[in-house]
This record gives sequence, structure tokens and C-alpha cells, in this order.
Amino acid sequence: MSVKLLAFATPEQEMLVDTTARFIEKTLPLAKVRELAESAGNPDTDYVQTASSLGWFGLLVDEAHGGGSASGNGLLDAAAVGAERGAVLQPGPFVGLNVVAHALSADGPRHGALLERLVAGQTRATWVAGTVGGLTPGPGEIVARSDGDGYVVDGEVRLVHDVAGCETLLVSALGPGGPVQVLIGADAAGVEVRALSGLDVTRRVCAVRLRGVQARADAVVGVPGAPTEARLRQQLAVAAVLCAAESAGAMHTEFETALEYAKARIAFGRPIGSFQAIKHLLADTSLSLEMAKGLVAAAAEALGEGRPDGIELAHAAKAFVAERGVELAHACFQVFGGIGYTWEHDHHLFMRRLAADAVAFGSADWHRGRLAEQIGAD
Amino acid sequence: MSVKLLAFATPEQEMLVDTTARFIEKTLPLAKVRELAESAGNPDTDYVQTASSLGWFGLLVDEAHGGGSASGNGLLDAAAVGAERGAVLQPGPFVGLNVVAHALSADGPRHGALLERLVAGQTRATWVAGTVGGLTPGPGEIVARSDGDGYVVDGEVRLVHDVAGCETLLVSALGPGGPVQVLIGADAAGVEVRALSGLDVTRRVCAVRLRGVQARADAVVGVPGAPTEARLRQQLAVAAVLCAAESAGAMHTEFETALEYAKARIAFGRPIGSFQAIKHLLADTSLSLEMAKGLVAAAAEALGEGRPDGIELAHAAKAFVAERGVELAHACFQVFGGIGYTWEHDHHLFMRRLAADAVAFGSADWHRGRLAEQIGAD
Amino acid sequence: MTDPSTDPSPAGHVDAPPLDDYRARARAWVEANLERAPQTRPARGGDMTPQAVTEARALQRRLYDAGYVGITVARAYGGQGLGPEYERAFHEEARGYRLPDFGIAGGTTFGVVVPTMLAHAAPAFLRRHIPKILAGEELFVEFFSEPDAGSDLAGVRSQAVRDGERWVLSGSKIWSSGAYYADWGMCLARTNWDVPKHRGLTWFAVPIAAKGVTVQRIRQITGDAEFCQEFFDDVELTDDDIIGGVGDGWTVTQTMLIYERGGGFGHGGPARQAPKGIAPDLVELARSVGRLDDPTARDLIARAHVDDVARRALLARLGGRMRAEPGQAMHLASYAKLASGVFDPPRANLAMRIGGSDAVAWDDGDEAGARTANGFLNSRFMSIAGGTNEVQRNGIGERVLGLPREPSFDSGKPFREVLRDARSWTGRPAGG
Amino acid sequence: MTDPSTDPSPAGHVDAPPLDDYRARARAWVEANLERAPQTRPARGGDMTPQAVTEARALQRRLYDAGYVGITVARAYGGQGLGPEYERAFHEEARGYRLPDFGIAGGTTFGVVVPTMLAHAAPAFLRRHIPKILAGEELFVEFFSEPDAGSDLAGVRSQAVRDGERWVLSGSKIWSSGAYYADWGMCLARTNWDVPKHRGLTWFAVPIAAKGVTVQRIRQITGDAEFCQEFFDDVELTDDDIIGGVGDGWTVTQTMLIYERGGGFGHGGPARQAPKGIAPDLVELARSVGRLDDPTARDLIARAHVDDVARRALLARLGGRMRAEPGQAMHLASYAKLASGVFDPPRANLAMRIGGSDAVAWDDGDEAGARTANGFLNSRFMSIAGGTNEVQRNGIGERVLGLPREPSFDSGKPFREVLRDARSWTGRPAGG
Repeated sequence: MSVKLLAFATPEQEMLVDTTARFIEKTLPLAKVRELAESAGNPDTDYVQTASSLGWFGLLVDEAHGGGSASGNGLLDAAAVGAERGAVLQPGPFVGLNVVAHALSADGPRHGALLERLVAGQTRATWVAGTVGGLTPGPGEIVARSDGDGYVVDGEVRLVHDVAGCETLLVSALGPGGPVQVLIGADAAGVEVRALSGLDVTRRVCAVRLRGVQARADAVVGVPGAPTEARLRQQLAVAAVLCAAESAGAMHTEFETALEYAKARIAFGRPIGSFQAIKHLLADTSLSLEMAKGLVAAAAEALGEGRPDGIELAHAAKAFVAERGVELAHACFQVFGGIGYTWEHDHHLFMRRLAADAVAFGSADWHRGRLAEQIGAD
Repeated sequence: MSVKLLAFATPEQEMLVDTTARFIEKTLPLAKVRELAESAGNPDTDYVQTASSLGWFGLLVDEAHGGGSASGNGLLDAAAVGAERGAVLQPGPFVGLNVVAHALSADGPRHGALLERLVAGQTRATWVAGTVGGLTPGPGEIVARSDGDGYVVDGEVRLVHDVAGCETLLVSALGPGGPVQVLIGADAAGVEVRALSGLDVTRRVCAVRLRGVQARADAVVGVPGAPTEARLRQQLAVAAVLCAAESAGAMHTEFETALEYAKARIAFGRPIGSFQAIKHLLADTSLSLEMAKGLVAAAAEALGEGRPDGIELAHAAKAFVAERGVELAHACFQVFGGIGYTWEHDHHLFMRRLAADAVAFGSADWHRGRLAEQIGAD
Repeated sequence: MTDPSTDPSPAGHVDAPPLDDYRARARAWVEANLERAPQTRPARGGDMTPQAVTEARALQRRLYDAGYVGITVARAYGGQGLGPEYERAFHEEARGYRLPDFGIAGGTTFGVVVPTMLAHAAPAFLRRHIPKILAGEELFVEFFSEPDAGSDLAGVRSQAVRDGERWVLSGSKIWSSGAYYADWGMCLARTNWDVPKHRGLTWFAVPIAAKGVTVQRIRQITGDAEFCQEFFDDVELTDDDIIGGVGDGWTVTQTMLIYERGGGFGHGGPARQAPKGIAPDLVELARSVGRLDDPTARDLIARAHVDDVARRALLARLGGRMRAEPGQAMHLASYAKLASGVFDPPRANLAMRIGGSDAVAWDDGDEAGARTANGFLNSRFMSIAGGTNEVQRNGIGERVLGLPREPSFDSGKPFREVLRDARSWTGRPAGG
Repeated sequence: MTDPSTDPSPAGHVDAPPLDDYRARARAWVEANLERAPQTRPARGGDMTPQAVTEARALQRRLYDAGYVGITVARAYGGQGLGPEYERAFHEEARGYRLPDFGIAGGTTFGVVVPTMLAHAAPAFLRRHIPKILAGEELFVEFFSEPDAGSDLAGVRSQAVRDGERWVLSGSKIWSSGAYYADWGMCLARTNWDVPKHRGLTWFAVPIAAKGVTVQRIRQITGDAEFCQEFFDDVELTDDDIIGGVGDGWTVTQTMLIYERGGGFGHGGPARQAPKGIAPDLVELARSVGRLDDPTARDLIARAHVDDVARRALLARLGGRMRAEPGQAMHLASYAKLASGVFDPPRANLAMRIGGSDAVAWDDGDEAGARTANGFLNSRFMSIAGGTNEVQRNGIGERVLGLPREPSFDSGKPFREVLRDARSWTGRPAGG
């Protein structure tokens, strides 16, 4: 049951989506996601390497570094993959790793060796960004002081995804001349990673604390200041779109499950889906879902094509999906009734994920705030 | 069909409500309200005098000045009257006049003669208040400069109710030492009253412009500065509660009319009210209406008793009714369907009134803003 | 049913010119023949004056003679028989120029009636009417809703009774947009009372000037009067006036509803007409009432913008889905209709919040306030007209999502009995 | 039906002491015998430990012996036979002191089960059970919902079959709150399959320790497990265990639902327990996440406060309406239930917006985040448990507003046939 995030898919996209869905179904279906959640585990190396062989981590990377898209618009392809992942509540690595790959790829050959290994699934990385001058959403922040021709970075960021198994962190910090990004080893001196308890039991989040961590000049990504500022806007938009795509996938499965339940469950001598109350709730919810899918695809398309409205659409997509995802989970809960209240039913896994995704990489309030800043600017 | 704003009413309150409802039904029923609206007319002197004989304008006034309540809580009584008025979309005078009477009554015997004539329906007055130091909601503002032992006032306030037929205006202004209130003749030099076009065709609003208008010392109401500031908070709360009471009445009739229509209208071989879509919409709407009535009564009770939470409840009541009133009109419109789209059907008169009331004496946003100011203060 | 939006047959593309040549010629013609449109569209009330109609007809005729209307319509019916890319090219070149404005009836004629006729009417009918329509001589409206059959679209009671060679039409229709200045009505009538309600219906073309037709304008909630009610007092029609087959009215209706619901996306419709920037209408409103710097107003505008782009993205997605599932087009179009019905009212409320007191009372000539207030009063139009939100939700629930049907009390028996039984509703199933 | 909330008979007020004397004695007893309650209530998960239950029983016994439980209950049943003003006086004096905490089963026993029994059970039953309940020896829960009968409250399939002098109970119940530490269940069972569903039901008191009763705890959405599922494997009961008449279960249920829906306002309940100030829970949350000065957070809190006071005002209004229309009490109580069902979820969403990332991930021991997240997961409880929002809306629509009934497929025929017919639902009325 594919999410069909794309109303039109090229044969190459169909293939990518199909192999992705089959890989997930075979390797980490929902029952195994649940087991992993109960044991506080994370996907193993095999999972990551197979995923890399399907192309998950190279979609935003140039071919010179082992990447390549299915359709020419790698972000649109990645969004389609993200939706299939979200549909089965896959844990990471995905969004964070793709953001790092995207950032390194944009930086040309400087970090080419690392990039190639990321694309090939030989090593993992994620993005650590708190509040960087209002360009990225908190929580927490990191400051970089000049130190010779490098930096010393300090601070804490909570709500970092997919840190488990990472060797490298792409850290966004506020430096003396504006934003700066540096690569830091996860085991470098002064790096402390702390697991947090979380609402979303299928995806672990950590806090990352840096105390006087050294970053040499060759660890810098991009050009600090205005160029990194522009880069951060782009990175955040990519993260927002991919996170929203995963949410749209989660919305899809949650909705389909409620729909099937409404057809099967009998009350008052009838299937409950024959009552207008339930039928209309599901119709409205499916409208919301269609809009969410359409908007995520539109944002991915525009941002991936480098269109001027790409970043704005990314903000809109994340804002829409953040609110509508939670609303959809509520609506489906109402259809499930009591059974949705049990730990054994999968509903709560989706409700938790959608509420957590609503905050990850910026809440609806935060993204609307960015849009509001544009008002009157044009 | 009484609104029954009060779940419990004393026999005296029952009597007040009953005579009010019968007076309205006989004198200015909806069909006549509509005629008055089409001709841009206003209630005549007979209407005002009979209303005064029912006690409409003395409920907030001490007995020494001809006033008196039915239950000991004059504001609660006035809210019950307001709800009956709103149910038949009565134009003024009511809210503005009662606010003026309330203000003069609080000022002791200084303006006793005017007060007695207001209570007796022999003359009319209304309240002109724009933005006075954030205590009252705009639009517009008036400034008072000292001039001998009196003031000269300048400024414009839009959205003034019930100016037609008024001889006296109670003007709230920002003076040199804080807020000040003065009585000004509607025909005084420098006073310009301009009728506006409005959404609510059953109640006319005007803009009042003052240019160098003289107010002598004996025209001052209350003590300028902090005492008037406290007085303005109270006046605004009274206006908010009475306006919300009128809205609750309008909500009541609009709802009852939609309910009857849902029972009578046939579609798809059934009365439309037998469909869950319509039934549940009306159930939710009636919940909202019950809450609105309960909250307006609670606010009137507390404010009328002088309880410390009175003003806070008044803000809450106005904020709730402002939003829920418009929402109720939308819900009923959905029940009426096409017929609600015609000028001949009464629905639009209620929709217009409720949307206009939502702004009068402060929008929901404004009243929530006042509540938000209290957060952390206690 | 084929999807008429993507199947312009019986048009043929035999001798189509190269697109670039066509575009260049169109540009030249437009520049030589059309006036520049004014920068801002005048705010139009409901009124189309006879003079405005006459002017529109003349301009339409010029375009028709030059071959720039009916570009995708077959030559046999007065069109050009070209592909939609030619139509798109012409409209791109004509942007910024004044085109014929037939008001709301123009939208009905060209957006709904013509494609529906092309899909269902007999060739003889099409040869008779389509060229005249394209030339601006026949403006059509719908005679569809009735006072007692609003959302219950198939519950019409106007009837056409066969009388020898003739049909005799009686009854009443309502909510026909712009009928007071149109030439014809496309009218749904019951031709058989003894079959279930969807099966006894037939569409007719009715000349509004015919004997027995009375048109009355309806004063609307805003005070305007662009809609009408019609009364048919034994109007005589013939078999030539039938669109689709006798008793086949519901099949025709299904096509019509795709276009009515805003689902006619084949020609690059709504999604491409996206306004630039963030909710420009609300930004203009906030500016005109001095609230452009108010954080609450800015948040509301951002909120509206998010929904706006989601709605545009929905239309694009639906276009794709309809191409993939043409048989579902009518039901998928319900999403577009429902989105308008669900999102228009809160957006209008939000405008009222931004407008504040200026949207409640205004000096004459202060357009921002009046426009916001009228927008508020009008905002449930799409939740009600042409099938309420509830009807769309039923359609989506049962036809798109496959949910079990509701108990039906009007589809299993002759329509005559439905009306009788409804009068004594008890909530008990017939057998219970 | 009389309103049991205002009719404390068969209690008699014969030798009631003057209220002031009573209050003074109560104060003295409280000061001498009770501990001060801790300032903040400890956050309690779902668990009632055996030790906590034992402590609560001992404390309850002390109060019982002193005459401070069952104050309004008749003396014949172990109570004091006094008016509600005495109960209110005692609780005012006891405020700030530690009272017995039986957890969620305590609320069920004293808030729902006792008043329902007093209204319907036979005197012999009441003499047997009420004194023990008041003394803390018998804690009751409801055995009401079933896996296949949730909102369809009367659709229960657990059955009690008469066998000579005995009744034999089989089937399963679910969502019984706190059954794992309770003594008895008040159980609704089908005693006749050959009448319509509301007419074949009977309530029984079932000892949880009885042979054939199995209790399993259910792990909930939050990870807690305060609810249980029970299995009945030929449990033997007698006529003495019946509450109300055989086949009269629905009458008893109607009383019970008034209390379940939060409509037991007779003793000055919810409306008086208003928290002081503006949404203190949300203010505390905003403070703990450092957003108390954030304008968006402040607006959200004000928004929640407006709804909070409107809900309290609703309860006060409903209390008044129920006194005026006691026959409508059960249906009016649906407003209270629906208000919770409708307003709880958006309030929880709003708390999540205020909590932001702190409500999504937290260090162990950071209570604000965990509490907000759990509140979110739990927020639909009142929309679902004990009859969903939809069921309440139907009740309000049909019974309070008088709207025409929906077609019913389960009330006009034996329940046995309802189950059979539902399996082959077609949406067609039986006769169509």
C-alpha cells in the first residue's frame, strides 16, 4: 500500500518508491518497529547499508560523489521515499543524514570523501542545529568563538534526531561573523550525547552538548556569514520538507487503518462507517490528507527545482502538515474509539509520531512566523 | 419564546423578562425591525418611553434617582432584558444608555437631574469611547486639554451606537492627568455626527467627531486620573456583558429558527434534521449556545455583585460570545442552505448583527488581550 | 464515462500549425485588435446591464471571427479543432487585454454548459447551438436547483410531459445565475415519476424568451441580485431540445458536476492562476486598515496563506488523480468543491478579524470595509450552492473511500412514493 | 424518573442538629483526627498498591465510625440521614486535610454506583451493601462496556442465564476502571435475547473474587494500566444480586448515565471547584518552559481560560436546567459530557503548542514535559469513554432538541436478529 505522495510518478520514481516500500515491509515492518521501540534499539548497520543501496542518502548529492536522483529532482524523490518511510514509522537515519549530505554536496569537493562514505552508508552523520540567529528553530543554541583559523564551539541542542550510530555531526553555530557550520566527530573531546525520554517511542531523540569543542579550519562547511545564512535557510527548508513528507506518510497509514476499521466495526446494528458522523469525519480527514500530500509534493518540487518560491512553500508545507497531522490523529482516534486507547493498538504510535514531527525542524507557529516576516516585503 | 438567559429566575425577573418580551413582540417585532432597517429609521419616542416604564434604563441606577433592579442584581436583570432584545434584533437605546446611567449613578448626586430624566426615558444619551489608554477598545480616540477648570476635547470615534435621538454624549478622553469623562451636548459647537454604512442593517452606527468642544468643570463625570481609569474598566465590562447578552439573544433566535427548519425541510426523502450531519451540527451549536448563555449570566452575576472576578468574567464572556456567535450564524446558515442566501429570509439579519456585535465594545482578540495581561500578575 | 476535459474529440488536429507560429500570429492579432485591460478590475455588483451584454457580445463576435474562441472545439461545431496547448498559448498572449465579460452566465456557458453538451448532446444539437454560443449569440445558464430540491440534486419536481410531438414543461427553478440577461437555460426536468429518482430525468434546452417562461431576480444576502428564479407555465419544447437521452439526465448531470465542482482542470485552470506573494487580498486589507504591522494580523495572514497554497496544491494533485482515474473524476471533483466549502468561511472570518471595526462600519466609498463584509456574507456560497458540504462528504465517503452506504429512503422506489413517504417520517425502515 | 441528586429520600431529617453546631463539631473532629494533606498532590500513575488501598480502607472506616460518610444517606443504610447542606459543611471543614483516596474506583463507587443503587436497588440489597460500601469494605466498579459494545451502550452481549434458583453469567467486560483492586463489579448482562435490545438487560452485583471471574489489566495509550478487562466463565449469581428489576436494566442505566456524564450537580460539584486565576496549569507549564512572556503563549492561555470559564458556567446552567426539568436530566447531562469531549482535545493540543519541544522530549524527572505529553495522549478520553461525542450528539439532537430520529436498525426487533442482520449490511431498509 504505497502512500502515493506523487500524483504523477515517473517509472524511475515508481521503482524507487516500490523498492523502498518492499525493503521496509521485509526488513522493518510495524511489528518490528514496535519491538525496536520497546527495547529502545535502533536500526542496525545492515538496514542502513541496504537503504543506501536503494539510493536513500544520495538523492540530494551530485553523481560525482556517488549520488543521483531518480527523476532529476532529487528532493521530490527523497520526499516520496520519506513518505513511504513515515507510513511505517521508520526510525532514522534519513532526514538528518540527507541534510548533511545536501550541505556537503553544496560545498563542492572539500568534504567529498566523507560525503561519498555517507552516500554509501559506510558512516552516519546528522545535523545539530538549535536557534541560529532565527534561521533555524531551537531548542538550544551553540556559539562558535574564533580560535586560530578554526573555532571553539559551546552550547547545547536538545531534540537532535538520529544521533545513534553517528560518527559525525554537522553543527550549526552562531560565530563572530554570523552563522557558521562545522563538522565535529561524535566522539570528539567535549561532546556529550544524552538520550531523552520522548513522546515518540519509535524515534529516539537526544540532547547534544558541546563544551569547548575544537573545530579546525578544515572542519568548516561553506563560507561563514551571509553565505552560510543562505545555506541554513535552504537546509532548514529541505529538512522541513522531508520531515513533512514522513509525516504525510504517517498520516496516510493512520487514515487507512481508521478507514478499514470504520468499514468493519459494527455498532447499533450497522457498520459505523455507514453513519454520517463517521463518514463525514473521514471525508474531511481525507481532504486534509490529500491537501497535505499535494502541498508536500509541491514544496519538494519547487525547492528541488530551485524555484524562488521553494523555501516559502517548504514553510507552508511544514506548517500545514504539523497541524493537520495532529488533527488527523485525533480524528482517527475518534473512529477507533476505545481500542485506540490501548497500548497494543498501533494508533498511539502514529499519534505520538505525528505530534513529535509537528515540533521537529520547527513547529507550525515557527514556520508561520517565517512566512509572516515576508509580508509586505514584496 | 423567551431566551431564558437565566437558568433560575426570580418571579420579579420572570415578570421583567415577560413584559419585555411582550412589549417587543407587540411594538417592534422582527418584521417591523426589518422595515425600520430598510427605511434607515430608528425607534420612536413612544418606544423609548414605554421601554423606560418597563425599567430598561434604571436597572443599574439607585432608587434615589428613579432606578431599581428586579432581583437586587441590576446587571443580571439588564442582561436578561438584553437577551430578549437581541432575540428580536432591537435597535437602541440600551447598552450605551445603560452605561451612561451606570456611570452617572456611580458619580452620586452630581448629575442626578440628567440621570433621572434618562431613567424616565425623557432624554437619551450614549457613550462615546475610542481607545482610552488601552482601557477601552477603539476605533478612534479623543484627547482632552485643560482649559481653565474645564477641558477642550478633540478627536473622532467611529462605531458609536445609538446616537440617533441623543441629547447628551458621555465622552471618554485621555486628559493631561490620565483618563477623563465629560458630558457633552450632542448639538454643542464642534460636535459632528456622521452616519456610517454598516454590516448590521438593524442597528445604525455613527462616527462622532469633536473639534475644540468645550466641556466646563460641571460637565466632568467622576474624578479624572486613576479613579476614572477604574471606572472605565467597570463601564467597559458592563458594556461588554450587555452587548454579549444581546448577542446571546440573537444566537438563540437564529438557532431556534434553524432548528425548526431542520425539522420541516425534506430532502432525500427525509426531514434533513434526521441526518446525523445536521443533527450533530445542531447539537454542537446548541452546546455552544448553552455555554454562551451560562457564561453571560455568570459574568453579569459576578460583575453585578461586585465580585473580584467580575471584570475578568466580562472579558471572557465577550470573547466567547463574539467568536461563538459568528460561528453559530455560520452553522445555522449551513442548515438553511439556499434560502438563507436570500435577502427575504431573516438569517442574514442575525448573521450581520452577530458579526457586528463581535466587534462592538471590543473584539474577542481585544478582550483576550486584556485577560492575557493578567497572566502571571496573580 | 470518458473525461471530456482531456478528450476534445470530435475535434481533429489534422492541419494544426506549429505552436510558435500560432502564438506569434495570436500576439499580433491581440495587439492589433484588443484594448488593454484596466489595471484593477472594477468591483462589480450583481448587475450586468443590457449595454454591458451587448458590448460583450460584440467583442466575442470579433474573437470568434478571428478564430480565437472554441479553439479546442471541433470545426464542425464552429471551433478550431486544435489542442489545449493552442488555447493556453492564446490566453497567455491575451493576458492583460480586455476579453469579453459575460459575468457569471459567461462562466456557466463556457465553463460548464459547453463541455457538458460536447460530451452528451447529439451532433445535430451541437451543430445548431455551439457555433452560436461561441459567437456570443446564445448565452446559457443552468436551470437545475429547485425550491424543494437543493442539495438533493436529483430530487427535481419540474416536469416535462410528452404531448404528441411536443414536451410540455411546468414547474420552477431557482438559483440560476444571471438568467435575467441570458438567452437559454439548460433545464433538468422529470419525465418519468414511476421510476427511482435518478432514472426519470431529462435535460432540455429552453429558450428564455419562450412563451410561459417567467424570470424573477432574487435579492441576495448581500443586497445584490445576480441569481434568478424561473417559473414554467406549460412551456412547449421538442425532441430537438433534448440534451442526452430521455431518462438519461443523471448521466449528463455527472459530467456537468465535474465542471461545476471546479474539477475542470484539463486546460490548466485554477492552479496556474495563483496570485503572487502571500495572501495579497488580506495584505491589502491589513494595509488599508493600518494593521500591517500588527503581529496578530500578520499571523492570521500567514495562516490564510498556508491554507491557500494547500488548496492550490490540492487542485494540482486532483488533476493528476483524475487523469489516473478518469472514472472517478466527478467524485474526486468533490474534494475541490468541499475544500472551498470548508476553507472559504474561516478565511472570511479571518478577514473580518483583520478588518475589525472597519469591516463592520464604513464611510461610503471606503471599499476595503464593504468588500470584507460582503465577502463574509458570501463566504458560505461554496458550502451550499450546487450540493452542500454534506453532499460532497457523502460522495467522497461512499464513492472515493468506499465506506458503506447510508440507508437510502429515496433510491429504491418510484419518486412518486418517496415524496409521499417523506411526509410521514418516523425513522423506521419500511419493514420495521 | 425522579432526580436522585436532589431527592435524598429515604433519608429523614427528623432530628437534624442545627447546622452551625454540626459544623463546629465536624471542625473539632477533623482537627483532632485527620492529617493535613500535602500541599501538592503527588502525580499518580495508574497504580493503586495494595498498601494504598488498605490505608484508604482504614481511614474510611475512621470517618464512617465518626459518622462523616454517607451524610445524606438514610440511617437504615448506614448513613446519617442529613441534608446536602451538612455534607457540604463537612467537606468545607475537611478541606486541606487528607481524606481516603480510593483512586478511580473510589470515584465510581461513591460518585456513580451508590446514588444509582439508592435510586433502584431493593431495600434488602441496600441494607446488605450500602453500609459496607460506606465503611470502606466494598469498593465497586462498573462492568458495563464490552469489546463489541462500546458506544452502543445497550448492545451488550454478556449474558446471565437463569438456571433454577441461580443465574449463570458468561461473557466479557472491558474498560472497568480500577477493577484490579476493587471488591465488586456492577455488571450489565443480557437476560433476554428475544426482545429489542434495551428491554432484555439486567444489572447484577458481582463479587470480583467469585469463582469464574478473571481480571486482566489493560496497558493504555500512556503506558499506564488503570483499566481492566474481565472474563466471566459461568459465574454463579442469585436474585439477591440483582439491582433494579429483571429486564429493567436500561432504566437503571439511565440514572447511572446522569452521574457518569458529570451531571450529578446536586451537591455543589464541579462549578464550585473552579481553580483560581487564569488556567493555572498552562501558566505553570509556560513558566516551566520559559515562555510565560511569549505573546503567542499568553494568547493561547487566555483562549483556554475563556473556554474553561464557559465550561464551568455551562455546568452551573445545567444544574439549574436539571432542577427545572428533572425528567430531562440524563439527556441534559450529555451537554456536560460533550463539552469535555469537544473541549479537552483542543486544550491538550494548545498545551502541546505551549510546551513545544519540551513536551516532545525531556530528561527523566522533568515533569512538565511528560505531564503535557500524557495529557495530550489522554485528551480524547471524554470524547470516547462511556458513549462517544457522536452518541451524546444524537441524544441531545433527538431528546433535547426534538429532532426527528434517525432510521433505527436495532430497536424494532429482537437483539438476536440485529446481530444477524448487521453482518450483511447493504444500506437498504428492510422493506426496500
